[in-house]
Amino acid sequence: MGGLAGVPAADEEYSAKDFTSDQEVRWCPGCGDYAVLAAVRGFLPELGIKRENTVFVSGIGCSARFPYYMNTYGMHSIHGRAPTIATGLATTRPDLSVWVVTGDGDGLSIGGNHLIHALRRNVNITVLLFNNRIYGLTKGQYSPTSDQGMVTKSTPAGSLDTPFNPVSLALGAEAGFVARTLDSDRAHLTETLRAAAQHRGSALVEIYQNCPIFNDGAFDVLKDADEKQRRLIQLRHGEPVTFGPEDERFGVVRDERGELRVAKLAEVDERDLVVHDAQRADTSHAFALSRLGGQDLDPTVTGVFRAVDRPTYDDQARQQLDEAAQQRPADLQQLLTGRDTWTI
Amino acid sequence: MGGLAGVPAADEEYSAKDFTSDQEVRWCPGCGDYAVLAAVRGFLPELGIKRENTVFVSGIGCSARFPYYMNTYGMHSIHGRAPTIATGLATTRPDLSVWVVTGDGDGLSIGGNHLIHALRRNVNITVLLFNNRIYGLTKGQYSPTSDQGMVTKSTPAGSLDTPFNPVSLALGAEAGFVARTLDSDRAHLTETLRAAAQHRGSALVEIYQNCPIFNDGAFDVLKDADEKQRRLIQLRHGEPVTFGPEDERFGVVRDERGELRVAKLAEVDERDLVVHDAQRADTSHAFALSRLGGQDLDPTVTGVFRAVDRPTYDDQARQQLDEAAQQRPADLQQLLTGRDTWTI
Amino acid sequence: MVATNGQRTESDPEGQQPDTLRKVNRVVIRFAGDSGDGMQLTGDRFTSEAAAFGNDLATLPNYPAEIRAPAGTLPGVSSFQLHFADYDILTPGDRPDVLVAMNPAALKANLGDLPAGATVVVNTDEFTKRNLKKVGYEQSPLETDELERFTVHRVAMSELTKGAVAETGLTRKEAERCKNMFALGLLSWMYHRPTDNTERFLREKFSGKPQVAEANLLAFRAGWNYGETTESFAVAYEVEPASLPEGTYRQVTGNLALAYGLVAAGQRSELPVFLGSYPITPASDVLHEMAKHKNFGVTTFQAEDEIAGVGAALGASFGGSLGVTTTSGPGLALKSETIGLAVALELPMLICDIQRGGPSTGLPTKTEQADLLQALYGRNGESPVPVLAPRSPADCFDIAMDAARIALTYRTPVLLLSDGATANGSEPWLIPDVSELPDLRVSFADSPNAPDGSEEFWPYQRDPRTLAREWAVPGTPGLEHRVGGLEKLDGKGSISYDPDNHDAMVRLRQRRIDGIEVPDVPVEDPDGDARVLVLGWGSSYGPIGAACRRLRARGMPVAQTHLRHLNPMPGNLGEVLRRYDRVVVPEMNMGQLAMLLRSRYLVDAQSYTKVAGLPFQAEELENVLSDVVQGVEL
Amino acid sequence: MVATNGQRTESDPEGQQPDTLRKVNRVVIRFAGDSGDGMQLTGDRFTSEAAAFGNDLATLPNYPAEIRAPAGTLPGVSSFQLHFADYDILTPGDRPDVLVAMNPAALKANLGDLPAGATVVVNTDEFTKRNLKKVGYEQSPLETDELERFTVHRVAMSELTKGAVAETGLTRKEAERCKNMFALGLLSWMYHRPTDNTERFLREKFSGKPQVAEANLLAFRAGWNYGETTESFAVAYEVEPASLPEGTYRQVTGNLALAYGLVAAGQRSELPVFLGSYPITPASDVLHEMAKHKNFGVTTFQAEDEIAGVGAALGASFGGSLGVTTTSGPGLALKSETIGLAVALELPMLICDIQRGGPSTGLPTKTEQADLLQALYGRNGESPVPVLAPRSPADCFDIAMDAARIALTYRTPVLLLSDGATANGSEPWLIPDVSELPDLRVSFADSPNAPDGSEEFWPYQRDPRTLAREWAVPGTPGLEHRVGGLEKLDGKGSISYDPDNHDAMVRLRQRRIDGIEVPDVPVEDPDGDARVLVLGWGSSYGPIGAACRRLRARGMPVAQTHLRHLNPMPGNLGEVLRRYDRVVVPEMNMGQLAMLLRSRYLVDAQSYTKVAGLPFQAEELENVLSDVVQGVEL
Ligand SMILES: Cc1ncc(C[n+]2csc(CCOP(=O)(O)OP(=O)(O)O)c2C)c(N)n1
Ligand SMILES: Cc1ncc(C[n+]2csc(CCOP(=O)(O)OP(=O)(O)O)c2C)c(N)n1
Ligand code: SF4
Ligand code: SF4
Ligand SMILES: [Mg+2]
Ligand SMILES: [Mg+2]
Repeated sequence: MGGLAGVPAADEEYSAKDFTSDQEVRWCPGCGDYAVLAAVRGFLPELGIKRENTVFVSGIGCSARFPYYMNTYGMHSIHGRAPTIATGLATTRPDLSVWVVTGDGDGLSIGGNHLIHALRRNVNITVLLFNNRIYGLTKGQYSPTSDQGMVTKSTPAGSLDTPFNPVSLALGAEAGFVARTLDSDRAHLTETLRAAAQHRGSALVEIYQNCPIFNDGAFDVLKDADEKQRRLIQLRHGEPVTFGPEDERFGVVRDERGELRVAKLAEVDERDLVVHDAQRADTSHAFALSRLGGQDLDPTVTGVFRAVDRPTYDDQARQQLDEAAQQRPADLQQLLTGRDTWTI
Repeated sequence: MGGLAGVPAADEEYSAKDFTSDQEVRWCPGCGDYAVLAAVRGFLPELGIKRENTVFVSGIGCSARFPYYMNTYGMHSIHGRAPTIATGLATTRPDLSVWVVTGDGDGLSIGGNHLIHALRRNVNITVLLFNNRIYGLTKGQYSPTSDQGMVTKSTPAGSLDTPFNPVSLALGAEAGFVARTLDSDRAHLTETLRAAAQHRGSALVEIYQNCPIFNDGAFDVLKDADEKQRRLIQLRHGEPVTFGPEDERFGVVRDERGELRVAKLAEVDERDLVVHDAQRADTSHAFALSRLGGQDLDPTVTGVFRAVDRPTYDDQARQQLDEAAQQRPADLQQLLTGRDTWTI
Repeated sequence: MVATNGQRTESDPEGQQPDTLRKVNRVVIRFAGDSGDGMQLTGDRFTSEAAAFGNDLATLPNYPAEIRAPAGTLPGVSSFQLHFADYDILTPGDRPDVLVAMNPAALKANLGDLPAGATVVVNTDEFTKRNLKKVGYEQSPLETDELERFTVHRVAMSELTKGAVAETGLTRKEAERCKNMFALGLLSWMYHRPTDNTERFLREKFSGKPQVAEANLLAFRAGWNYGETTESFAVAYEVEPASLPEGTYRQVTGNLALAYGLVAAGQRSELPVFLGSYPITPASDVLHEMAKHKNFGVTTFQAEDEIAGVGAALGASFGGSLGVTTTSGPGLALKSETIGLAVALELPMLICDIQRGGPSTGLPTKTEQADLLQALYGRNGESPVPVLAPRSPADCFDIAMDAARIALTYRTPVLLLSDGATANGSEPWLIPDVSELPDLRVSFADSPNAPDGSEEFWPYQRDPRTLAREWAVPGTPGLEHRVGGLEKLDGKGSISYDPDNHDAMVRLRQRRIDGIEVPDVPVEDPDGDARVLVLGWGSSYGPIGAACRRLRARGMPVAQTHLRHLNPMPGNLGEVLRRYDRVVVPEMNMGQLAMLLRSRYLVDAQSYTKVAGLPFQAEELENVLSDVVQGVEL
Repeated sequence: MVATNGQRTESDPEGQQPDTLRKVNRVVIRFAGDSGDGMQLTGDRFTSEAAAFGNDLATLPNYPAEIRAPAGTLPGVSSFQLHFADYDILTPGDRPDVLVAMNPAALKANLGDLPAGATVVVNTDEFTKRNLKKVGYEQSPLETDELERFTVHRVAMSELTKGAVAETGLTRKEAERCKNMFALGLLSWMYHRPTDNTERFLREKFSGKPQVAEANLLAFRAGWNYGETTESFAVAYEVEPASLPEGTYRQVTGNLALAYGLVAAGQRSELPVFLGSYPITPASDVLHEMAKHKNFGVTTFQAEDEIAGVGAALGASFGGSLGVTTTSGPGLALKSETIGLAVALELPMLICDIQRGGPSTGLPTKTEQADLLQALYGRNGESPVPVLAPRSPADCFDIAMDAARIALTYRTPVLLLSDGATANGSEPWLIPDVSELPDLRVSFADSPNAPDGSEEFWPYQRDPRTLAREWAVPGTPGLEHRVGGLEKLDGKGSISYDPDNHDAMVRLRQRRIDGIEVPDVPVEDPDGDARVLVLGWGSSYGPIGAACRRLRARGMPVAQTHLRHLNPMPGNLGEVLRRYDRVVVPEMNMGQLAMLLRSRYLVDAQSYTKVAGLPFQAEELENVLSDVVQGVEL
């Protein structure tokens, strides 16, 4: 069953414009959020579901303004809590396509617990995590994904803690679908969103997003044509994991100790290359890929790490309701009366 | 630097009795918490640190009563928040050995976010997670580690969500030290606590604990002599991962796809056995071990999954203070006066 | 029986005649034992028997915060008090006429509450040296004169039980666990109770374990027979059925009635009910109960914490369900930010707080009324919400329905304040006729509503009478809109930082809540000559009412009124308050309602407060009030 | 200059004489532009100049919630208002005498606040068709009669700036970004400001980018020279230094003063300070500032959320630090459960809430006073905490010190309520002599204290005067003990479910807070003949004071008093309130303090409320109060 099963099909063809609300977009010039917004607006029509059955729920942060700009139903809720609201909505409304928009602070700092529980619970929602590695809206404090040692308003002597790797965290939290993509690569972003939307269950899409004001250039190495080729791995299900420029291809192999590492393609046996399988039941494979280069973006693994189906929380919850209704009619008078009564 | 560096050494030899407070222990008869309490009381003297420099902080739950029974400093705080309190305490007091006692509800449900952040941040605290796979104190609702389908007070038709694997979750959250042990195996419990106490940084010890009242026998297969031999893996750093009864030994090997699996020792080449290395920088190894048998306890991996040193949050925070103090004297008058003044 | 508390037996006004079956009007029994002794179940069964017999009744369970404190210790004592009568009573009773003490700890912990002349039934088998020592008895109180003011029945319950169930082949330990049924049997005989229900109950409860069922039945009957045959119990008592209003009754606890009210609200509004909750004493049972009623379209969601519970409920409300969340004080604190969001979103939602002893973790299994101000003000900014409180266990049903009415009509989160005593206490409930329950149906917006004819949908366009905004649920074509926690332009609903709009919206939200229709408060002043008014809210209704009855019986006029709506307050309240020379407000807090009344009506309302984790006793209020009444009469 | 608001220029009482340098007593300037135009910096620099010159001053920044809303739009307008004078002033001014408008949006958004006769300086280069259209101007207001009531100076600031800095070789875009310094230069000339500080500041700020530093300096000087040389600016003004009390002054914002107060409290108590916080507007700057002072033993911890922030602070307090947490309303809501724990633990801790517009996310960058009742009551159970509020930016320092005194002396969490206007506003501060600051040293317990001579340590043993319990920090031999959120036995501190103990403990916690020593409240009633008292709290001090001055200047007697201690209230307050015929309580909420006063003192205090996200204007309060004063005179 796909992620959108149960959502009514559109009876018209939408364009990006149909998903554009009348609200003026208020991000800073050059903010990566614009690119994601454009990609989402452009991609939603292809899902072929009714616009009115689409809902965006966000927390608080720059990225959390997202729902205002979408001509769908939406809620700009409170900091960190969007997954909880989406859970209640998705559980009671199988006919909706429910999206959560969150940031690295919103989703991983204050909202970390809701995120990991939503993933483990496997509610049919798609979470877009805009990771700019900084608190944008509150003007530049470090976030749980900021580089260690980063000097920010709240860490003038440098931050101290090890950042989360959102993909690893999600996998450790039993997520069924985890992917990573980039604000600046519209095609890859769209492709990744497509896969996420098709997945039934909780899906996490980490989007590296540039904040030109408070953390400019955090992902510049992935935008520079040369560097990008040297660093960017795009996972493809069923294919060996290779990357790099034409003249110097790399591949991912497993070393003697069982760890993944990057090697020059020329120097390894093709048969030793790790073949990506997003559907493996054992999360270890996806996890190992998530550890290949991390905070330093060298390399940067993108694409769908894991896409494994299992029954969703909301489908099962509704099924329990249906079964109960079949077994016992909803006779309120009988319920209230119960069995031990007396009459005066 | 060991976990206890900075904590003053005891000038007397303690016994378990010295760590026993005058409070009557109030768990149900047969509760696994008794065994853990006895083990901790018995083990603390060997650390050789001053009793008064030991602090236990807990949240709320049956297990959270732990501090009352220890003749040390202690705080029985509120539900889920013990790691936050311990963080403030450990950061300001390098001379204390700070322990957190939590449950599968306290630490993974309401307190999940604090736990993963404490682990990533690497504050020098040791977290004992009493996992009885149930809410004890509130009388038997399912917890984030309960079996799927479990019928409890709050899930009369069976629970729906996938449980967390606390070890996987911790590893996904960048934990430097993660271990698992059993309430009923005093020797292993003690050994594991010893390793955790020696580790400098956040350490998580998951303890499988029986709740005879609301989830009796959850870990019985690990207590039955035969079953235990068949299922229980005790990781040892530097040794190949093998287990099983004398007459039918098993070993963990890596299959063609790179996944770990259990094989009959007789049927594999000894050289193909996975050798445990708790100190690997790449978390993938420990993570893969954590996926070997999970909720079904078949097999059950115990021992220290990962023990990797990295600078702790609190050491670095104090260092920043020291450095600042060396660079700039604490001249309050100068601070208040600042540079732009005028006199009337 | 020496009747207590001014109640006299009917057939034996002086309490002398040594009869075999004697009629009494009311009895208070307390079963007390170790947490592991099954006292709650025993009390519950006896309650069912009394209910089935047609008595009016009220109950008060009392148990420790530990799941099972060490056996035989004072902190491990669990008790269940039951008051049943042949007339309508108001409280679970101040002081037990009969105490069943299953061990020395139970005796010691409860002795202080007994009036002289009370009956004490003890399980002598547990009065061992070891057990006596555990609670600090040097010598057995059964052997000293400590109990001389009471009628004491010494029964070797453990041994008798073991003997009675020997034939079932249970182990001694298992056999002994049936001793609570022995006690129940004995008391059932003493009070002439019908036993069929209990026998049926035991068979069903242990239907999977016939051996255990049999043993419990045998123990129960052995207890009954023990009363019937031994010399020591010369007298049995009878409490006739009460003459309550006509109709069919059942017994309900507050939490059960609350759950039923929520289910009924869903049925009568024709909306799915979504309960997002996180377990916490004493609210968890509402979640447990609701989880059983999936066939009524009730979804229950045990969230990862309280914030997620209320968040999910709000999400469900946004989607067109009746979102509900249940909790106790510490959980309400955690939910406060999200309730503030619900205020800004103007969506219906019910938040039920079953209050317990505070502050902080406090006394989790005890009762208190100290969350009123938290309910009213525990959020950032001006965020008014309606607040209601049931006055008794059965009233929880009506309050839940009324809370749903307000939430749905006015599109607002509503706070319902129950408490531990109401939640776990029980009383007979006149089962309502479902067809006569209020109609709570709502209509969702289905078309554009912009007053400027623009064919837009304006989510903050309001009903001029209720000031409620339109509820347009996702999936409705053409009404796509966004809501959020930032201040919004009235009508249009877009984000607005305009100062005047903000001021207007703050006042509008206040006006909407202030304008909620709530019934006038009735005053009970039978002779119309009272100069003192007693006003309470929540679970103090029973003891206040009982105290007033006692005063009136003593010829002292006193008026009583009780608030079920705390916000907004009934329209006639100011006038009512000003009618009296003195207003006394008993509360199980430091005077929270009194503060509100004083501020709003500038009336010198006087607090009487007790914050001891226990309900008021009728007797203590009688004393307090009689002093006040005598004071004004001077 | 046409002076406004009843203030007349000294040298030119009728405002006619066309001088070249004219003296005025006070000026209100508002710099307004796009969020990207650097208006906050510009205002800040001008403020520094005024401060350095010795004027009294007060400021009011105002900026949008978006980091950077779309350029040129109304929501993107950012402004900074500054009031400076040659006497002690109380507010940032109601209405600007001068508006600097960097684009059409800035003009449109602020025009409504200008009094007739005000001066408007516009950057004509931004009045393009496109920009005009963005804000809905059909025709340029510079070409219509829309501005005819004002003196308008049209300056091509962008072009002039670009020309001035051309030599630096910056790109046109970079060059244009210096136009705010051009504006600053022009205004500095107009008001005869010293420029050294600004020049030094610019060199330091851009020390890493000498080209940019040079460009900004050139622009600044170009602005100055433009004033000096062009015909259109015929007049410059002078505001003489104010005659404030003698001493050395500096300028502080409320958040800076608060941070300094916390650092000073650590120094004077000789305790390490631990700030556990989570960023939130408008509190984040306190965290940022504190993070700079590690050399004072200040640890700052940016936690994963508000709950972790306060939890860590409490943990640090348990360990013997001065635990502090800073937040705004939504964060306070989240912290409430943990504050309740701190109440139960009786440990010192400071919780600073910088209030902002609510409910929910509300108006995050605007000011409000609507968290008072949340601060007092936003926790489960009876959990009293002291509450203090600064009355102005500089007062934050003293309030922080006093809050620390209370927390440390009485072993209690203390709530400090600042607000957005206080936090971001600034004023001159008479720098205190550190050696005269209060001594806040505490002594930790170091030996057994059991009154029964048992050589035990009883953590809840109390100081008979303050009722504070002993503070024994981990690491102290022999005093090992456990604390927690469950109710505990007074003295001994072990868990206690005893009803009487609970009641006693609830009352004891209340009595401890009620007994905190706070100074009597002073009343300002210069002639002693007032019949109306105005009472406020927090940041309304300035406008209330200014309004009172105006009334008195009009011969209308009015008394003013201001609460800095909200809980407990000053001992003389009841007596003060009863002295007057009328009590008026202006608040930026729906009447929260008024409610408390009415309830506590049964005084018919009247609310005047405004909840618009902006401070009161002196003028509006003048009108309100003059009506009241006239009313009582009748
Ligand atoms: C309860 C609460 N705490 C704090 C805040 C302040 N706040 C708003 S957004 C934010 C962090 C934003 O960071 P992120 O989620 O990374 O979003 P970004 O702005 O970078 O897109 C914070 C701390 C708040 N609004 N509410
Ligand atoms: C804020 C809050 N929410 C809920 C509770 C109720 N509560 C107490 S302990 C607990 C769960 C206990 O489960 P666990 O952590 O697994 O501990 P155990 O009792 O099993 O040892 C809950 C829900 C509470 N005390 N406080
Ligand atoms: S602050 Fe950063 S993330 Fe926020 S809108 Fe501006 S550029 Fe984007
Ligand atoms: S309920 Fe379970 S976990 Fe709690 S004390 Fe009893 S046996 Fe132990
Ligand atoms: Mg971010
Ligand atoms: Mg548990």
